[in-house]
Amino acid sequence: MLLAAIGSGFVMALLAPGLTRRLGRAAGWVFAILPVTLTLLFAGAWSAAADGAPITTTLAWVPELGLSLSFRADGLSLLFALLITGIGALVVLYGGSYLHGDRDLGRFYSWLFVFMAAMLGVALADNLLLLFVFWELTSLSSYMLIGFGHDRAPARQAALQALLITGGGGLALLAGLVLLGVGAGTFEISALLGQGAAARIDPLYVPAVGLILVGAFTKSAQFPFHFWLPNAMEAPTPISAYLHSATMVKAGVYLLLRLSPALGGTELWTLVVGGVGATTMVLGAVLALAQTDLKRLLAYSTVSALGLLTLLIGIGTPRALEAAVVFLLAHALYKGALFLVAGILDHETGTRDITRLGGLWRGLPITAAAAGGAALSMAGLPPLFGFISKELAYEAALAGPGGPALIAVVVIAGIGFVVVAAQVGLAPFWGRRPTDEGVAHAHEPGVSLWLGPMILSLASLGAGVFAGAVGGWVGPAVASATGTPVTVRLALWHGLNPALWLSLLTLAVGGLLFAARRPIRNGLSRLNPVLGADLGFQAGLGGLNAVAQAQTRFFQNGYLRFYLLMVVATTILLVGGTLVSQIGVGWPLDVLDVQAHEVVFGGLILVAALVAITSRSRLSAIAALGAAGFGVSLIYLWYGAPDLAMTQFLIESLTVILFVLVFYHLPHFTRLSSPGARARDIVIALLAGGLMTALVLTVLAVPLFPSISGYYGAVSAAEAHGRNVVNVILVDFRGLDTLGEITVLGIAATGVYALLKLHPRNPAVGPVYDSARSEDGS
Amino acid sequence: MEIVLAFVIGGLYAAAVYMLLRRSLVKMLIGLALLSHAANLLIFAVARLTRGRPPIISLGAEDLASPYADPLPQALILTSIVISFGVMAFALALAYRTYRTTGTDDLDAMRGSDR
Amino acid sequence: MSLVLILPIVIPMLSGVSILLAFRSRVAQRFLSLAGTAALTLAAVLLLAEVSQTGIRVDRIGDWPAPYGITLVADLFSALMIVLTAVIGLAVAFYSLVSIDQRRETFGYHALYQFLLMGVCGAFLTGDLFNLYVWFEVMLMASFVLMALGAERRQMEGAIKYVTLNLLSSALFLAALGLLYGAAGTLNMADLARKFASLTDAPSQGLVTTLAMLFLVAFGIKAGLFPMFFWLPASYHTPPAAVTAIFSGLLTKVGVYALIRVFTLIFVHHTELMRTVFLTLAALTMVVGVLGAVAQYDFRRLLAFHIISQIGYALMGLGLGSALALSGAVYFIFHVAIAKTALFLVSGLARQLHGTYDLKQLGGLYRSQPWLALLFLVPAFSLAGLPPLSGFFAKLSLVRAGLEAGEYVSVVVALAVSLLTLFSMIKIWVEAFWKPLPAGSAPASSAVKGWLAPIAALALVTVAIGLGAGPAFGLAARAGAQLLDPTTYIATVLAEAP
Amino acid sequence: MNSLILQTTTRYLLPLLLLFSIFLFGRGHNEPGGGFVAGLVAAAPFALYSIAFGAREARRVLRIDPRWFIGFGLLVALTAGLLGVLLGRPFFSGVWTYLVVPGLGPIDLGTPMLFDLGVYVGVFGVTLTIIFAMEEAD
Repeated sequence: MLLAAIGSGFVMALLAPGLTRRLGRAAGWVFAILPVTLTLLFAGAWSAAADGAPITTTLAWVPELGLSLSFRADGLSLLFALLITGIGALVVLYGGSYLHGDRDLGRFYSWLFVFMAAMLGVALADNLLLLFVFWELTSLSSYMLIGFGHDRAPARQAALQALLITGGGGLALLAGLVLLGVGAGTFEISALLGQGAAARIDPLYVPAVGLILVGAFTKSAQFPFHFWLPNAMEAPTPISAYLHSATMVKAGVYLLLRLSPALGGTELWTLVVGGVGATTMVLGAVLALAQTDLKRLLAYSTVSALGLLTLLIGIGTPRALEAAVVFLLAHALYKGALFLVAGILDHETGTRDITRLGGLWRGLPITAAAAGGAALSMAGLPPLFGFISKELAYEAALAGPGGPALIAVVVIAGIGFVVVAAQVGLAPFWGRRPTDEGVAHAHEPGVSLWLGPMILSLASLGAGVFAGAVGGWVGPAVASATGTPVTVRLALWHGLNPALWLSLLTLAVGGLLFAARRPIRNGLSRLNPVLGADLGFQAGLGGLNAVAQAQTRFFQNGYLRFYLLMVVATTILLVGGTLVSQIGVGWPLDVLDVQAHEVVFGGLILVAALVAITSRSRLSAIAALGAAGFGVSLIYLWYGAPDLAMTQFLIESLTVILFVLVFYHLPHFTRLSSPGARARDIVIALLAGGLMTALVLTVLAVPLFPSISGYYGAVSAAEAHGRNVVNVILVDFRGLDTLGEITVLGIAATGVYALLKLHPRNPAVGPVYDSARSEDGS
Repeated sequence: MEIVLAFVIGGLYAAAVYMLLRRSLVKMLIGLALLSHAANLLIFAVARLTRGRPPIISLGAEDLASPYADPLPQALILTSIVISFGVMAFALALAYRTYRTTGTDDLDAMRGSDR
Repeated sequence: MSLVLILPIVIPMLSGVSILLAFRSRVAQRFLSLAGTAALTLAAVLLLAEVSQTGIRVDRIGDWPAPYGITLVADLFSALMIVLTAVIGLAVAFYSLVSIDQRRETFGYHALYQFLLMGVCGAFLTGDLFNLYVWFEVMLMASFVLMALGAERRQMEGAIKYVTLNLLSSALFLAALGLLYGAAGTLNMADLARKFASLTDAPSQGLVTTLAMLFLVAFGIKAGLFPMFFWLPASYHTPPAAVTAIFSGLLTKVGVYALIRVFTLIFVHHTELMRTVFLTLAALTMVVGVLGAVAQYDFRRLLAFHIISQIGYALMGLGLGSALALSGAVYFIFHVAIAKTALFLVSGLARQLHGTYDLKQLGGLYRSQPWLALLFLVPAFSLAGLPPLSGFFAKLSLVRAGLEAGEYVSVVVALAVSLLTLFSMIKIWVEAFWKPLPAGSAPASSAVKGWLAPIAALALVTVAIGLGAGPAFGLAARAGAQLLDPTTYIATVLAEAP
Repeated sequence: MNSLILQTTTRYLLPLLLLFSIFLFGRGHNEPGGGFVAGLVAAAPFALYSIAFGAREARRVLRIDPRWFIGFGLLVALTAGLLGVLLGRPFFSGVWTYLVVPGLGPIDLGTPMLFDLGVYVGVFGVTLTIIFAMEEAD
């Protein structure tokens, strides 16, 4: 069932472009059927998970690599799955109207469904590597969706940035997961959780956890990787709501929650996860204050929220994990709603600049109501669900290991939420209505647009009011994160405890800051670029390009002699180095065995070669080359190889003729190299020659095995019907070599013929090239 | 004798490498030709030399009379000579066409495909 | 004896020769080319099925016993490489029919293409080192001509470098062979393996390792390892796209194949030294290659540099040397050849549409060619190692093998390079597909339906070996196990009881 | 090269060299010689002819496009390899029979010799294709 649930998304992705064209306006409503069905399905699986017997599916995929198709729907997985499909249904519906008439709507749905399926995969996978497969797919579909408006350069750049950051983190994650799996001896998550993996993979724990954290932090936009998320607001707003606030960015958080029973609880974990979370949280809260764009404002506050989640996971007490799960749910509900509201405002007024918005409640009363609900939840006011989650977070901080500093940073985040909530959910609808044409005449959108935020806001309210029920409901999810069964009791009223006082403080300070938002914004906007790791990223890209260009210009410089030099030098180093270090050069042979005319033959060849390379005249060089060849054939003749001698002699003659025929057309020799280059080349050449001499001597000095040739002498006449053993080898024993050899000749002849006859300016052969198809780049 | 040949081979390789490193297309071709001589001679030499005893079974005999020159390297060299010939013929044609197309035999001027 | 072993050599040769004889009829040539590659594909699948079911197969050519005659050997690695050759060969043959101009056809394009396949298949199947040299030469000679055919200026400039460096490689290979024969007196790979395994004294092992280095350089040039790859980016972007595509799919892979073959079978001494050398070269190759790609703004040149960085991954698998690493290398080679070929075919089509490979002048293809966009994304993301495409499993296996072996530097490099790969694939995507077509660029030309089919076929293979990674990787794993323990190979070739 | 001596010599050399090439081919299996060398020798007179009279004239004397010999030679060689396969034996297996020539006794005939013939024809075609094309280079 789980496999089918995920697979259905991918199938839908394939069908979406065609269906979109057919369905027209109804597309959003029809497409929403799938996520709604899935939501019901997952809701139905809840009781099994609550009973501690979650639904599982396992299929083999690539056993050699430890990758299997195993899925498991426990409490945490189901909580995520429900968020994905539930909010997914609203976004699918919303997107149809939001992008109505866009020619790329079909592609939008395709990638949206790919994302949805992949995200479900992340949530439900019970195999580390399988989880990674879906993890990467979410990065990929996110890339495609951020770059939806790819005609504009900023969209392309933002998409690239998001992909590189999450993709790079993904690679770290892969290494970390493999280390973990290899160390623990299993890649199945459920098998891993129960066994105290942290201890088992002891020497590898630090690198494994470090790498996994990098993966989680990039995905969840933690400092110092946070900057991609605000830039990703280039995506259409439904995408921002869905991927970049409610679901995908929480994948990192999900992973931390998922693995925290196995890997958490160590000092390293608390310090790093908690520290990074706290930093991100404060940074996001502060940077949000500098924004005027609705979506960027929301994005920075999402960064802050993700930081809070990470911090809570870092604290790692059952109370903190409970707070994390509850806040995760609360945040998904209100932030999703606010993003969708931002989209409506953008859609209806044509601007997202908060300084230009105001008094819109008259035109958009329903939207204003939805926005208000979500904003109050975000600000943490009772009776909304945000209030409960904030109280829990404060309680966790109060009981946590960090003392006043920890409490302070959590409160700062809370204050940030209040300010952002007020700016996004309240300010645009109340107050003075600007004279701006578009804003003044804005009116309520169609139901498919406001339905989403309205449902989410009502959910925030409902969850707050019926907190007790919700508490029972998130219990299994918290249990997955703590690794032990827990009972979660949620209630609006916790008594007059410190958390409540902190809440009041938060509201008060938040209200003050909201009132002073303009001067704060002006002050901070000067700070913004300095903090933006964005600049570092751009500088990194620039540096990468510069290094790449420089090294390529150096190595691939176009000089053939440089290329040859590198190869020869490599040969000398590798082969010569091994020869010298492994054996040393042998010198075993009897010098006295040398006969006088052998020295003469050898001398003849060497002198001829010397003439060939020093001659200033082409013809004498060719003649000398021929002489060297004839010298070689004399050696063959002298040492019992008449066939070789004959062939070499004939071939040499033919080669000389060909050289003459061709050189007739070519220019005279000229001295082109500088004396320095010549000297260097002479040294290299002598080294290369010396190496070959040394190799020959060494092989002669260290004979390993006798030749197999005796066999040929023995059977050549009797079985192969020939007495010339060389010829019999050529046409029989090794006939296949000869077949290849004459094929080479045939190809060469074809090539010679083609090179001499076929060229772009020869009008005699066929039509002249169609210039568009010429490969010359002209 | 192998000692003499070892140095002849080294000398041929050195000459070949030196020519390959020239800027002139024509000289490079001569380098390639020298390279194949060197390689063939190397195969011949390391298979150990036998003076004047070709591997041909006398008429009526069943077997090669020892000592005889090793026939296998001879067959290999024959194959290699023939292949080198084909390659050389092609290289010459290539040089001709290259010169005709680019108007120069200076290899340093042929960097267009690397830019 | 096994007839299926010779088919991958005989079929392309027969097609090539027939095309040569039919040099007056273009239609016949085109038909023969397609029929030949189709038959080759069939034979390749048969071969793989047989090897997969019955284990390593040998065919003693001329009925002479090993090691005296030449033996063809097909283990799973060979068989997989043959299938790869056939699949790519068929796709590019089809692409050639629509994209290669009439003049190149008249001057033997299709025949050369078949001979190229013949050489590649021969190299994958032979169990004899000198025979390997011959197949290398068949393949090289055909590639030389294909590279230069058409004789445009860029082509000639590239071809000179391509030819010269590859000839140097051949000369080194030949010298290495001569020295090896002088030392060991045999050329049969299994025989060499058996003999070298019996060496125990230091000087003998040292000599073998020295020769091994010579082979490393010779094959390294062909494979495109740092610092010997320069011929590749200098030339691969100069001939027509179909030629670049088949080269990229097969040629460097033959070099890597040869490296893997001899270094798992013959040269198994001094594993620590070789491991260090391989992993160092692999890391440098990956980094230099991918940075080269990052620096490019030309569709094809960017892809050409990536060939290099990907060779580094395959070499990393060889360097790690564990069963998983070798399986990963086998799977990687297969995956990358398919994906890369597809990408080159896409680049050719982009150029056909807008008349240029320059990414700055391309644009708007996502809108104008949605299918092409999809067919680019699949191999491009696969290359970048994104799941669930084939490249992910290749990357995962190498990363896992590297971490298991404790080679952390290699793993870090591999992962960083994979991010840069993604970066440069995205660059193509952004420039050619997302960005609107710049003003002044040529508007899209004629219909291109026929061009898409071979790309689609290759993209499907990528998806299939990704989603179907279970059986696909299982096959690679069995191939890796055969490579890791060559005793069966040796025994089968030399017809001994194992 | 318009040398009268060369032209005259070439005319006489043509049949002589062709005969010599057949001799070389025939003895190749037992004595130095063989298809490759014989093919080169057979091509030599035509090559000389093209140098003496020009490639056009040499092509006329040869009548058949030398490229055709390449394909034919390769085909013969491949067929020789495949004959063994037809008899259920491995690729390139030697299949032998003998021919009784009056006065000479039995002569062994086998697929390796057919293969050598393919080499002979192929090399002949290759050499002439190359020489003619280079002669004709503008």
